[in-house]
Amino acid sequence: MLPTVLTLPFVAAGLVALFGHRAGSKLASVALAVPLAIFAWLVAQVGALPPGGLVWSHGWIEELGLALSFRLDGWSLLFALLIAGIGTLVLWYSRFYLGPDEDHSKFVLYLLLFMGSMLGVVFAENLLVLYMFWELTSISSFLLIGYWHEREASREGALKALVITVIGGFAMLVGLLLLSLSAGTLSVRELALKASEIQAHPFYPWIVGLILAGAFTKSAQVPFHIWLPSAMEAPTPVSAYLHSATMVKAGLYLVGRLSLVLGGTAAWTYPVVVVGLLTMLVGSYTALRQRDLKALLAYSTVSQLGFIMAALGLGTPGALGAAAFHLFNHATFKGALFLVVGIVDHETGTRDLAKLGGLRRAMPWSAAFMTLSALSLAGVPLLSGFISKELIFTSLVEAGSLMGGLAWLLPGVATVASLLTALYSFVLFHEVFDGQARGTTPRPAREASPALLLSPGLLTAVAVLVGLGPHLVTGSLIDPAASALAGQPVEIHAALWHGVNAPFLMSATALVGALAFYPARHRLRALLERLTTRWTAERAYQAFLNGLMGLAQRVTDRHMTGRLADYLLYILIAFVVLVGGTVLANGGFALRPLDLASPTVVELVLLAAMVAGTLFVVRTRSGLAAIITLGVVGYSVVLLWVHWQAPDLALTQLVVESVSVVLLLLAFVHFPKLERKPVAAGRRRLNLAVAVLSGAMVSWLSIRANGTQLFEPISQYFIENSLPLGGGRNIVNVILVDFRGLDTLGEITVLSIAALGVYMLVGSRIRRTRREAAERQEGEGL
Amino acid sequence: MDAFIPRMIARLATPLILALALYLFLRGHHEPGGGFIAGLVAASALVLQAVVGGRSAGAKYIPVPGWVLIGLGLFCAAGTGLIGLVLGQPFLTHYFGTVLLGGVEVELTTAQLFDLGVFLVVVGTTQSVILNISGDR
Amino acid sequence: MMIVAEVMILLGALVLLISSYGTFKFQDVYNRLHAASISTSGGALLLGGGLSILGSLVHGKLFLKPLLIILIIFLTSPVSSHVVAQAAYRTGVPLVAHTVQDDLALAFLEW
Amino acid sequence: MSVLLDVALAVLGLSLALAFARVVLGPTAADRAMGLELAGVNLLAIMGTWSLRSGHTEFMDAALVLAAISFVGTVAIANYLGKGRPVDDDRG
Repeated sequence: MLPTVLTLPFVAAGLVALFGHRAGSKLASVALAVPLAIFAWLVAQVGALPPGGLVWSHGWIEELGLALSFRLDGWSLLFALLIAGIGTLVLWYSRFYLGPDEDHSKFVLYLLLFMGSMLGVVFAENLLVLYMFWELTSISSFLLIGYWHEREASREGALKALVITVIGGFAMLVGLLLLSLSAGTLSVRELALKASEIQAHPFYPWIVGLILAGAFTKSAQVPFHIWLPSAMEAPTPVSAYLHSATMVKAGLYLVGRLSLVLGGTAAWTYPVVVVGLLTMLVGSYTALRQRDLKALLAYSTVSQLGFIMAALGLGTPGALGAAAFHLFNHATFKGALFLVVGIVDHETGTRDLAKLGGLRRAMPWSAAFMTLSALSLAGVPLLSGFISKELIFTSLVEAGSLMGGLAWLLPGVATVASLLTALYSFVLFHEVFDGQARGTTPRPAREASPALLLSPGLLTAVAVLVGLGPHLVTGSLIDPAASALAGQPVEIHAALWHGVNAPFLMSATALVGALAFYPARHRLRALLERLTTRWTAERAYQAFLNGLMGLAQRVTDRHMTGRLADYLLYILIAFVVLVGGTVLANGGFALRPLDLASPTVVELVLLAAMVAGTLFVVRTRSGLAAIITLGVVGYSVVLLWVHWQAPDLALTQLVVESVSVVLLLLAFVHFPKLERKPVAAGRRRLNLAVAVLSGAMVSWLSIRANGTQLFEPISQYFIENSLPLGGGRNIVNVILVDFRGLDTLGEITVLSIAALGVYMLVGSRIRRTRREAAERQEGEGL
Repeated sequence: MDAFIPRMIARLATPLILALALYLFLRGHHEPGGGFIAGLVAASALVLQAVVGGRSAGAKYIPVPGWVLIGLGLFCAAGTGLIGLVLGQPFLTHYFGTVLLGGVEVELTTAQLFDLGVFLVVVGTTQSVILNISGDR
Repeated sequence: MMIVAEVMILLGALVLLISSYGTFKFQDVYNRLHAASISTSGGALLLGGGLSILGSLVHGKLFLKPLLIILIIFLTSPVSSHVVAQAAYRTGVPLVAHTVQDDLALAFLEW
Repeated sequence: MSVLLDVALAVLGLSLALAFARVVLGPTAADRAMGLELAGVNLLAIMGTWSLRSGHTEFMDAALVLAAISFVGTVAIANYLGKGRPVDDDRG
């Protein structure tokens, strides 16, 4: 069943690609069936999972240990539910969000493609299969961010997201390969059994570093977080789905999945926790500074991801459970927030806080959803956010106690960050819906259609329900997920009220502090503005990109001079240096007795003719004379073949000679006269030296080649069975066509590519000159 | 007066050269010949037409543009390879046998088809290069 | 009979030698073309004939391939000399100093 | 039998050398075109005699092809000599 669930979105995407444009805007609701069906099937699996999880495997390339193997266990089920569930809601929402004239089929196609690849990531049991789907998500996110490709900002955002996530992904690939090398297997399950062996392996620090690089870039941790805010150029449903609920959590998924394999050591815990908390802090205070609602939510997501990453990094069963729970909650309330912001944008036409305000009367339902979700984000009691945040605080406090002197550091940073989070959460609903309207919005605010409100409503309902009755979700969903990660049964006791203890104090200080600072938020924003704009990851990214482009430009300018002679020079120098070097290195130039046949008179005469001809070709000033003399040199080579009784070679050489003379001539006539630019003396000497060297190199190699007998010659084999096996007496042809058929196939493909190349290069140039000539004619004709 | 005489002779010589090319192609398996050489010879016939008759003649002679020939050739070559695959043998295995064709015992071999592929690619390449350089399609 | 064939071949070779040498004796292209065309007519005939006779003697059965070569040469070489001469004239290769009369100049004008 | 053939081959070799010299020295491009044609014919002759001399009759086919091909070459050269852009020529 697992593979069918996985291929369903891709098949649907295929169908949409083929027939989508006809369905128009109804397409989204039709395509809804796919995620809904998957969601239903997944819900049926909750609690009914066999102990090791649902496994399905099909051999692909056994030698490489590469098998298409998938596994559905607690942790992947949690993610799959989010992917399918929120996917359904987002698809429904996007039907009303996208204007009638926009290309629905393309949007739904990309969304389905993303859903399939995301499911692939969470189901993958084989590391390489996981990587394949991982890159597929990057690609589909690129397509979705750049959906409004006519806008410059969308293209830029899409590119930035792709560059950063793909570079990270590449590092991760190397990490995964090292991991599979050190453990000898690609399957995650077997890796878990060999954890100790891997952690003792010399590759281990590299593995951790590289894989974390992939996870941090994907989950937008500092300093790679800059792509997420610029990914907000995507339509809001995409932001809600990819950039808050699912795709950015792939990094968390990987860190969780591998915590059993790589976790438990200082090399793993410290970087993850530190980066996580740092991201949480940076994300929260940058979010506070934002004027655009979506940017604010983007930075808030960055901060919350850091928070969950830190919890995963701790690795204790309690922490893993708390992380899973908060991950679930965050997906729901953040998804709702994004969709409501989408509604505000859709109805009022702007997302700028300065212009919004006092919309509660006009948009009561949106205001309610926004307020509830924002409060849950802030961690106000009686809502889901509060419970999972408390749990993470508990594990932070426990971890802090282990660190002795710095016990206060982890909880301290978390509290400050939560204070800022609460602050911008209040900003979210207060500045938008309460108070009086500040600026004028492009369109008068009115409540969105109920259909549009449905998705955020459902998500908010889930947040509230889980807040009131956490056991609804924890027992069946969160605990299996955590136990799948910890490798041992995990029981998190999530209750409405945990009693007065350190975590509660942290939450209280955060909330009270936020309320206290709320009136002073403008001054706080100004202060933060001055503090943080000096050095930002953004500028580092731009500098890196521009530096790279500049370097590439300089190298090309210096080499691509447009003169064929230069290119030939580079090739020959490379040839002489590389081949010469290696031959020199292995003592190839040792003067061993050369068992060569003594040359006969005929060969000497022909040799003289060839040398004379070539000298003339080099010295002559006229192109035509050079071509014709070249033909003559070719004829003397033909004579050599005749002398050595090689009819096939003679025939081929002959025909090639004549046709190339004619083709050279054709090219010659059509291109500007070969004016001989005066060649600087120094350059002339260099040309001579390189020519002599490469000539000597080639002759030495050929002499040496026929001298050495590394392997016994295979010609005997061909002579014997060219007739019985190949059915032909012409051994050369039989070899060409039959024994070495594949090489010939390759050669003729290369030939065709060359022909197409000529067509493109030469054809376009001639057509252009002809067009210019035609224009000049018209000009004169006027 | 311009290129009248060569054009007349070319009209006579071209079929001769093409016949020569066919001759070389058909006996490729036993005596010197084969797809590549035959292709080049046929190409030179084409060149003759293009040179003498100017652009249009060259194209008229083989109505199909160059890259169609190339495509056909590649298809032929790869196709014969697939036959082997279909029959469970590794890619590009060839089969040969003698067939009675009109009373004459003719030896047919799939290698000939592969050779035909090479022939077509060579002719196609020259065709597209020449017509291109001489400014036609 | 064999000797006759070999003598013919030798004679043919000599004719070719004479025509190649001839191209050095004449001053301008047009005369040299005369010299060159000797080889494609007389030389080819002699040599080709000798070869086919020798071939048929050696192989026992009739060996006509050299005759086919002669046919091709007879078909193509006059044209190629014509074309070369025409091209030379068109690109303005000067006639040798003591030419008496240049018929082509008149025809050349109407082009 | 072979003595006369060898002499013939030597003579043909000499005439080929002369043809080569013609191509290399030939002042005008037309000379060179003619030289190439001449060299072609000589090569043809050598191949023909050599095929009988050595018993490999395949060279005869090569000669056949050469006859046809060199015609194409010469016509192409001559044709483009006149038309086309003034091909830079060190006209003697």
